[in-house]
Amino acid sequence: MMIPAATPNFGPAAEPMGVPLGAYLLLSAALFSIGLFGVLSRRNAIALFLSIELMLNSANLAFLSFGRALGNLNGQVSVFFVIAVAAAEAAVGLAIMVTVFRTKETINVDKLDILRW
Amino acid sequence: MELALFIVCAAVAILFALVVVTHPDPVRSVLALVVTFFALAILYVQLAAPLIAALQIIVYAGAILVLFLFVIMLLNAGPEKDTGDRSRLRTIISLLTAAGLGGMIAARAWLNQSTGIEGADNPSSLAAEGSVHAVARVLFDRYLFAFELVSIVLLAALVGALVLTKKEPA
Amino acid sequence: MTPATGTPVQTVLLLWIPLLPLISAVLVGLLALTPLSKNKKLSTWLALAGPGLSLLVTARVVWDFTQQFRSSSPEPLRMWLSWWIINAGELHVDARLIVDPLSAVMISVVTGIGFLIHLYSTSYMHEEDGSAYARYFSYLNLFMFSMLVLVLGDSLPLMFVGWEGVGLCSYLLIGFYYKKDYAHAAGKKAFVVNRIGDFGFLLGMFLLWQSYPTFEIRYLVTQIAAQPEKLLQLHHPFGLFHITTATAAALLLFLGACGKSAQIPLYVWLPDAMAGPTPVSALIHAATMVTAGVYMVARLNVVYRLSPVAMTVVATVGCLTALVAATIALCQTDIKKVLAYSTVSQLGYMFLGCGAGAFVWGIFHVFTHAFFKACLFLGSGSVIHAMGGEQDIEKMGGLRKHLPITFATFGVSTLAIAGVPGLSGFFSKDAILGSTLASGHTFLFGIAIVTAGLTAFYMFRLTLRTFAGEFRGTSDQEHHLHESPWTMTLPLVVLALGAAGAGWIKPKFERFLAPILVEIHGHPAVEAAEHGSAHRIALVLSILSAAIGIGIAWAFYTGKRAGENPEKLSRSFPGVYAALLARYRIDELYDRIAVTPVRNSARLLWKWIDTLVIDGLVNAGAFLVELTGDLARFLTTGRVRDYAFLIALGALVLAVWTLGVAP
Amino acid sequence: MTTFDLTIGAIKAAIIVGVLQGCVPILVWVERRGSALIQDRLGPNRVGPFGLLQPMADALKFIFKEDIIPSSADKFLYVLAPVMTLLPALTTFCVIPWGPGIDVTFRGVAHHVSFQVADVDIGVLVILALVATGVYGIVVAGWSSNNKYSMMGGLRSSAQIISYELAMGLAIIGVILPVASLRLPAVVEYQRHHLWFVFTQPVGFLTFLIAGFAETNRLPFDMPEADSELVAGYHTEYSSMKFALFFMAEYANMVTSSALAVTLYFGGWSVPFVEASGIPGAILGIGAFAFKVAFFLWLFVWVRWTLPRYRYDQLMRLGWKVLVPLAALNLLWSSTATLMGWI
Repeated sequence: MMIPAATPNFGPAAEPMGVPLGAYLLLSAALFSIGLFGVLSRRNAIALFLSIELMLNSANLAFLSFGRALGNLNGQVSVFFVIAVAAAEAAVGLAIMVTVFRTKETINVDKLDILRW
Repeated sequence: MELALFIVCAAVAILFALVVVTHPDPVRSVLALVVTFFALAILYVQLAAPLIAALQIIVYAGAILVLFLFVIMLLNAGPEKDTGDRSRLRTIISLLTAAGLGGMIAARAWLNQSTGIEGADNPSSLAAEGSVHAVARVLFDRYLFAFELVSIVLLAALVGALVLTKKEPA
Repeated sequence: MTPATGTPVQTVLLLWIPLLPLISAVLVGLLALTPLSKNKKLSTWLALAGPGLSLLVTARVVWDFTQQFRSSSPEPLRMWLSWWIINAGELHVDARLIVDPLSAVMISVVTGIGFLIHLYSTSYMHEEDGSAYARYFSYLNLFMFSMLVLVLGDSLPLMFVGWEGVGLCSYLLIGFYYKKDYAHAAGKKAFVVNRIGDFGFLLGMFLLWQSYPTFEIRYLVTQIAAQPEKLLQLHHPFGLFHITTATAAALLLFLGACGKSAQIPLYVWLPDAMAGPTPVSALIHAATMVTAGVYMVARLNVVYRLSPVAMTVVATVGCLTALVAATIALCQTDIKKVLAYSTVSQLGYMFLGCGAGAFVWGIFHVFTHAFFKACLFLGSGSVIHAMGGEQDIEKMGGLRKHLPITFATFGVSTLAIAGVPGLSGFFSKDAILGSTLASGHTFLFGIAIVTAGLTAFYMFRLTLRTFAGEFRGTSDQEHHLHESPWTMTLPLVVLALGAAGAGWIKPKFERFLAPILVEIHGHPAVEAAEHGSAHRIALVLSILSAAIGIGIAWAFYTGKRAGENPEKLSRSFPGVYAALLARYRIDELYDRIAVTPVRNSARLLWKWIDTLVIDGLVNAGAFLVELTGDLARFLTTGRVRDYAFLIALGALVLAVWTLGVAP
Repeated sequence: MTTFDLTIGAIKAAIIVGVLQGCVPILVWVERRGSALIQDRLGPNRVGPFGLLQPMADALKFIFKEDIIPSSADKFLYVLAPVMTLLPALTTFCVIPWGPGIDVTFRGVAHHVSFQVADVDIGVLVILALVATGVYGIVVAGWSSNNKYSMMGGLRSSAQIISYELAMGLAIIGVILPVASLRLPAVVEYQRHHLWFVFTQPVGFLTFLIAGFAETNRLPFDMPEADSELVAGYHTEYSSMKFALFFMAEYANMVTSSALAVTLYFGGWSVPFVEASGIPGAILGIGAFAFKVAFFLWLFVWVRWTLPRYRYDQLMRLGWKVLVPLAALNLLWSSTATLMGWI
């Protein structure tokens, strides 16, 4: 018997986007700057990392919206890679953080400034 | 309909993003980020990228952020205590920088969106086959080498994390 | 012509002629670095393998070539080493090896005599310790390689590579006993003087390329033959004088030739070059390398023929060199020095021949001279060997009894160089003299005749002082006297035979070389000289002068009162004698006018320009960097966030900029 | 989509929630009676026949208990945590097909009603995603109640779930490969025409099952609440309805993962060698589905009361050094087989 056609199909919508590309880009820009602000203003290393993740995601959003607008899949593939790399980055970064905490008893990045003149 | 969805998700995303960067308690930041990611995931679906949306949840929300929580608990790193050296000036400067850069990017976006759309080769080509198949085809065909490289990167990260956190055998 | 199309086996063999010596050079050279070189047998075999095989290959190639030459129209063998091409802009240099009559003669001489001298060296250098022994042979093989490249190269650059290569090897070998000051001083002198010549060579090369954009000699020849006018256009440098391109190029190239072939004014290095081991003097500074200049002039005879001025210059310089060197040779007492000056003088003859338009005879003289001069040097080597390193002929004498073979061969070669009829020297020298007269250089002819006499005289003086009369050395030297082993005498004999007989192939030789050296709108002199009256006159006069020279020498240096007459003579002309003894103080002159000023200016540059200006600048730069570092380090606060902030700032600037430039 | 579809969807969602909630008391009873059976004692038998009404009593007890919020707790998160736990447990079910579906004509328009809330192209991924987010509730509970036992529980569960997701995902890929679609109905459909995957990929099934136990924090993997080590793990501080929510979440999870196991490896609602369509087909399918799920639920109970608890390090070793390699092996087999067309 035929497999029933999927009712609320999450697949790609054939019709052109109802939301202008610019809107997506603006959102991505906003997220990016928020993340940047976090990176610049937070002292807690973990918060720093979170902000970076946020920035990465804004980039992903931009990728996807461009890909959608141009109607090809390169955007999605790039995002795929970004996510993979982000995972690696988080793993290593957190590992570093744990080791740092073991030695210096803090994750306040302003306290970790022995690498100066 | 689509627009409404977009507006809601965007609002949620931005709101919780702000929470992420401002809330002193890292745990809450993480949770807020989870919410942001969910909102973004919905937008991804809207952008005809269900696979990426799923990955977003599985990998980001499901693995990376859980890892963050894990570390936070491991280090028992409570709310950021006000250690005195927080300068309002610094906050303002970073705010300005961030806003400026964001504004630049936004301006660029507006300037470019027309040209961005022009390059559109038929968007329906995505709809032709289930997007997972389509992505897979591109991923394992054109980007195969990059794919393999990424696998190496992940392996390296794995080993690196192990080595870093391994306690010295006393 | 690629190897593929150049089907005949010789074409492929061609590559091996230079390659084999190179291989053994490398092998022996590596051996010299290892303790393995303790075992001299190994080095010996390796060292002899290269030249020996190369000799065989050469024999094969030349033989086939002459056959094919006799039968059909002469088509030179070319091998295109496709794996080595300079290709920059308009400049295309295919590295081709070529065997035409000219290079055929040269490679025969080089490999033949080269091999003999290798053989000779095996016993001559036997006292050296293993490593030095290996080193010596490595150099010698390297020299053969370079020389072969020089003569086989079909393009000027390739020729130049060989040219420089032989220069290097001669430097290395002159300075072989580098622990002795005079040795490495001589080496340096040779190198520097040669550089001056090379400079001329390069300029001439470029000048030619300017008017005919090719470095391939054969294209050059054909193109010049096709449109000589290009070379004949007048230049008017600095409004001083008029000169044709041909003349300029020819003279510049001749400067190079002067450097390599030790002509006035650049001959001074050759006598000093005797600091090297005697076989080296024989091979490099008598038989092969020094003839490279002559070869080059002959190779490019087309250019020279186009410029009578250059021809005259060449002839004159050659002639004067012959005379001066001969006169200096008169009263040298160092056996090798005498031979050295005689070499210079003989080279002068060759250039005289070329200058007179008889390139054939120039090359022919190269050919014959190679035999007897190599023989003479090797003989002197054998003598020195026997005398335990003694080189002063005043301490010798009467060696006839002890070294019969050496004496015989030495004598034959002396007769040959003195131009005694029937021996090789006679034919070539006579031919040169004849064509000189025929080409109308009467004055030069006169000088040449005189020089011939002088040559006969000093050569006999040398021979008689060395072999005749009573032994004048110390007694233990006399004890030590002995004939050399066969490895040394065999080459002597072979070369002596060559010195005796090589002259008889004269007509064949001419016909063989004709297509290259005569054919192209041949110099009238050559044909005329063939049976003109000029030759008869030359014949008579040269024999006469030779006889006179020999006679005087005989009168002076034989019998009871040997050596007294020269005393009288020298006392009666003290100034002349002093001048000759001091070699006209040429070296001192050069030292005064060239070396000292250069050294002083160099010191000036060093003390002021270098230490003050340049070092000052460098240090200033370093200081600046340090300063900026000192300032910039305050940016490295060690805080991640500050770095992040800087990055963001940079990104912001970039964003603004892009927005500005590309809206 | 039309209002009809909307209403149908709503109805289906309601059914799901209802059924899941309804299962909980039954499961509680089964668990307690089953444990009694296994431990050779009577178990609850006072309230109602065979103690059938015992769960009701429990529910009442939960409702009337005092609702304590520790003073030092992070109130907001403390309250949020139970919800965060229950939500994914319920939602996961909505991509699982529990029947063949029927054709109905409504106002002259023919509709196909599938017995599944949302047939998503990426069903399997959705499941993985929701399972992944399920951990937050526990972690947050552990963190917010500000108690070291709770926190240990949270820590453990986060690590445990991340680790076992890996094995689970790999095992599931093994199933996806031959089907060549991420839609669960497709998986079921495939198994209707081929052997069930439990037969073709026993190793994969085993891995999946064990990982499922770990994901639902059931014995022998109930590290987060190991009552003998951490008093009651992440829900030590919880009481009354909040605790009840955790309780329900656990059982809902059990149901969901049993359903998933059935769908992926036991042919879902399909009955071998029986072809029926329309209403009877639907009834048959749903019946079969329910039966299989029931079996798995019993398996859960059975295992819980039979096997002892693992030590934490053993758990990790099992996850990383045994299950992941096994799953990878299975993946290798499955891909080869698919390529060769053996399965």
